Amino acid sequence: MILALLVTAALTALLAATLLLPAQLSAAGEARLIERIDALLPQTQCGRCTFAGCKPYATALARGEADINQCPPGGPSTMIALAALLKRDARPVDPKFGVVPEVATVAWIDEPACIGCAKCIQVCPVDAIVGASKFMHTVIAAQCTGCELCIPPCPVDCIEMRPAAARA
Amino acid sequence: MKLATPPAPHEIAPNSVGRVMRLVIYALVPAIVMHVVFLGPGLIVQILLGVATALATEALALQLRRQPLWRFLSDGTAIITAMLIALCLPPLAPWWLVVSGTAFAILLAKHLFGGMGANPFNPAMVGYAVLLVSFPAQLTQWLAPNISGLQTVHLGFGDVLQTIFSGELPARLTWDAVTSPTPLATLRTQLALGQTMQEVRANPVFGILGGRGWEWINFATLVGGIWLLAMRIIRWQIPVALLAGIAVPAGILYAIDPGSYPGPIFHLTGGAAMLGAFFIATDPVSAATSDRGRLIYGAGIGVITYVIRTWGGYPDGIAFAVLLMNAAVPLIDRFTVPRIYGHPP
Amino acid sequence: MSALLLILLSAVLVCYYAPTIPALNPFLAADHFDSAVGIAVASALTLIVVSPLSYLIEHALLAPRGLEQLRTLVFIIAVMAVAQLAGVAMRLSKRWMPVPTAFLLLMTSNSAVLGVAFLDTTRARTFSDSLLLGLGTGLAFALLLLMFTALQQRLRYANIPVMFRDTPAALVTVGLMALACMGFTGLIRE
Amino acid sequence: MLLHSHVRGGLQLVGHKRRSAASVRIAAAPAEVILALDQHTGLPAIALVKPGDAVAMGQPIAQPQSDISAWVHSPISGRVVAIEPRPAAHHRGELAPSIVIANDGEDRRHPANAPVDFASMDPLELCEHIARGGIVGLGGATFPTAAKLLQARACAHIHLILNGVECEPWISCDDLLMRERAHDVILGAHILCRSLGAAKCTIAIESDMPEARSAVRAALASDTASNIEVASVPSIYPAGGERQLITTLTGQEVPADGLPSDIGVVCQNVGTAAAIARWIRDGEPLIRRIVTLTGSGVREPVNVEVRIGTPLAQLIEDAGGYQQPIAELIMGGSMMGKTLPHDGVPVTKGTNCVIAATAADFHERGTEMPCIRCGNCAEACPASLLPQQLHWYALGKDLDALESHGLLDCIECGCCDYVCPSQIPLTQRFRDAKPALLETVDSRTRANDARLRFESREQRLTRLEAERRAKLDEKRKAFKDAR
Repeated sequence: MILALLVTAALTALLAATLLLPAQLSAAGEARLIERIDALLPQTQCGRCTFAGCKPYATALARGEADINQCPPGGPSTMIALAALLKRDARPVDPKFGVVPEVATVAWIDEPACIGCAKCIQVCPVDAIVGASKFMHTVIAAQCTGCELCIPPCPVDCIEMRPAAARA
Repeated sequence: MKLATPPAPHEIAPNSVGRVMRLVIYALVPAIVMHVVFLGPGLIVQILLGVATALATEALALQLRRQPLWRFLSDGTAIITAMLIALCLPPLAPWWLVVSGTAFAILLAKHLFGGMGANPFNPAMVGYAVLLVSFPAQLTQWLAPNISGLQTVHLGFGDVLQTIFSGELPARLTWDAVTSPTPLATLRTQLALGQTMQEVRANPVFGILGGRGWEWINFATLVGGIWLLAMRIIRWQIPVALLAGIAVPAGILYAIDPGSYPGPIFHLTGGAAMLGAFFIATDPVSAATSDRGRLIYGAGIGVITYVIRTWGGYPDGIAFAVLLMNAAVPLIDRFTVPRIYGHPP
Repeated sequence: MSALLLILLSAVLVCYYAPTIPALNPFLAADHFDSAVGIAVASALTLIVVSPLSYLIEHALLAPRGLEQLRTLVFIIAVMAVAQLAGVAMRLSKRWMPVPTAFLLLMTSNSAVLGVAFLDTTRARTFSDSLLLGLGTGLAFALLLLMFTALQQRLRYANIPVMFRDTPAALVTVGLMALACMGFTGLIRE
Repeated sequence: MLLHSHVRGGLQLVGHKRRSAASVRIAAAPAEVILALDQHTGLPAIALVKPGDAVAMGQPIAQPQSDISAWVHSPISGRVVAIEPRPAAHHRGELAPSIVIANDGEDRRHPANAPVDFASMDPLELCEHIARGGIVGLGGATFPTAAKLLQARACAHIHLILNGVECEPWISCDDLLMRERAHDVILGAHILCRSLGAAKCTIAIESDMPEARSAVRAALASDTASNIEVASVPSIYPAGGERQLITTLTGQEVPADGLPSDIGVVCQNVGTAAAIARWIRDGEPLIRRIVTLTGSGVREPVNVEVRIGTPLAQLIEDAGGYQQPIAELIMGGSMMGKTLPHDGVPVTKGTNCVIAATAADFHERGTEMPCIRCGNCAEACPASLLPQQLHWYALGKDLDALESHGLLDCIECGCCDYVCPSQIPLTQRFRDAKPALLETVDSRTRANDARLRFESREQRLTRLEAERRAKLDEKRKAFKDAR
């Protein structure tokens, strides 16, 4: 009887040890998971998911601190890919975070109206706006992700979103 | 002037699925003739029954699925399925065997998966395997080949019809008198009784290469198969790999212990190896699709067939081997995509 | 032999369906093959280790002390530990998709069922027997799971009659695979 | 020359080339020419003339707007009538901005076009001069030749291949060109070698063109330089595809995402070489070309040398007109050519062949059946693809599988269509599936780019923040110390 209890206890202790093991090793696993999630995100860096960019959102997803339906630029396809990777239920993108765009857009600066305040340059998450203070600015269309972050800071409302030109 | 603007290419070779299937049917003719010569006219009745069932069930399935009836009935795929099932059954098998087997093949193995071109399993082999596991007794009642010394009684066409449709032999005959186990079945029972290969081979059912009579049927099948190769309807990879998959292990074991294992020639001519290699495994829909994949697929069928024949519970294993490798085909296809031009190996 | 294969096939079916049941969402199969590879590798690892381990527990730990009645309990604990370790190994490797935690539980129960089946239905008389058995079952399970997943992927674009889509077609597929496995009847006389 | 390998796959097709094998006929200059501004690959050219301007033959009338674009010259002398959208062959009869010139029948030459001595020219200067001749690839792709030369100039030991392998059925313009103007081709080869610094040049000719081969050999015999050789290539379609030909001749494969120059090869059409020779030797830019006019629908199948911009209807009139009701009018060969809705389009620089096909010329496509995975297509595919699998994935719009099975490596040669027993229009399916896949691949590249830029920005911001803090700390410390 006592022997039986001892054997069971010993094995249970072993099991507990293996259950604790993943916690020790989870950091490496988490970094890999974040990378995998990040690879699925559209990299608009728009922050509509309420995080500061795609990578931060990926980190939050990996830690279970965010839901998979928070990325409007990625739309349903990104959501489905995330659901498959994270083994969560698919659900439509929450309109709370923004509308899923129908066509890809890029920012366009009405250059004559630009006063060269450089505010948009500071907020562009991918350095796609060039120009210097007091000089007019231009969006490098090929590098613009269409995040729309440059629109609110513009004091003269000279930035608008235009459909991205068809790329060869 | 207003002309039609179809897309390129404008040059198309005159070819059709119907033509391909017709050629396969022609290629089966030598085997059928030899079969009838040695085993009597039962096969013809079985084929007619099977083809009628196949066309009827195919029409039913097409009707239910709202598919164009004539286009798919005339492609000939259902006819081939029925012919292959009939070729696998004993010539005197009761009519409901071929009918139920063919109906099962067409409805469950073919149309349930989306009809022609989409079935992952070879319909004929599904039909046959279902019959084999369900009615093993009926499937062992093979006729003795029509060769002096083997066949003791002669069956007329009337006798054949009566047997097939009533399931009973004419009163003057008994099953023991008309049937004889196939060479592979004989081999299996005799070896199980502890006889050596030499003693087994002394049995009158065996000929120079394989079973008497059966050698000729297999030879005729091979001729038809080679004609299909020459007509470029099938490719060499599957038949060659399949036959090698049987012959190589057979050769190795024969070399080690000729007393207990029959040689490769016997294995190739004794059972359904030829039919399997040239007509069953080469069904393109359920076979692997790249050159390398076909080699793996064919070799897999050969080896599994040999394993089942030698150590398994059934005398022949082609049907099961084909179905097992059918299940593996999508996986094989996934890993045998050829290197594309301009891509690193 | 064919009985064992049938048990394996049912385990495959459970594995295939488990991740889709909560969602019942066909989109989930999007990268199913990659996750299936992860699950197959992890399960194979578990089975390969579990078989000799259970032999050792039985013959080195329980039998000498007359504790055979504890076999099932101890065995399940051991399987859980091994499955955990396999999950950790997957997480650390760079090649395979990590197996989600919920799935480890499923893997554990699968392995436990299979393992108990070995213990009862086969008499692994020596340690090397149990090693071989574990290796064979692990590889067979992985192969069957991948075969089934690839088959399902091929069927995804087939024009299957509406009432047979998804689950019915998958069940028929498994049925036909089982039919093919019947060919191995009598291969190992038990 | 020893061939390294045969083309993989491919088809042996009936050529129908003898029909149009009579000697090249010079077509009369038309009353009006229509010159599309975008008849070459790349960006459209910008018109230099206005309606009402008088132009001379060979005068530049439109200039390139970027590196990959080409000059357009007036093929006749006369007056610009209009600059307006006109139906164009390369848009299947849809409109393209064009310059319309009325002929005054004088053929006054543009005085500024003069012969040059290429041997004394700097290679780079020579490339630029070739660009000014409006020369583009005449095999049908119309890629600006000078751009191709400049791309390849960076590599050493360039092997120049002149492509005289007209593998597509019906076309015979290059065959006739080599038979009748082998000296032009060889002069062109010398010029191209000079501009590229190429050490070696191979003229590839199909094995079923013995007359062309002996003509080129004869012309080479009187040539002093010995770096040009002739290779005979088996007449298998598509042996004349650029990548297939390079592999046949050199045994090397052009990387999927690269250019022939990546393996030190530059491939040019023999017609392009002859056009370059005319520009350098005679000062005549690319204003005319040889076009094969064939098919059972024309009375006299023939090769004609025609001014670019000549309306197709007039060209067919020159060949005796239509003789039977025609079913299709194809620009190009029968495997890759484009069908035209009517003959009201002009000849462009890329027009190598016009087939007026009657219903009897081609076998009618049968009813489409499901794919039976027979693999005939995979056997015929010159790119080693598995069209049967691609077809399956295209049905399911499975972009990942389409990409991994190499949809983007499909060269749309049509071999799979030709052999398919199920009569599936595979090539068209693949053509339709490509844009969606390209879009996905493109957005993925852009996402990767954005990720890198985002990460480098983050790093920069963290660094700046750290520097700012360090400075602040220093100031605080200094303030403390001062107190």
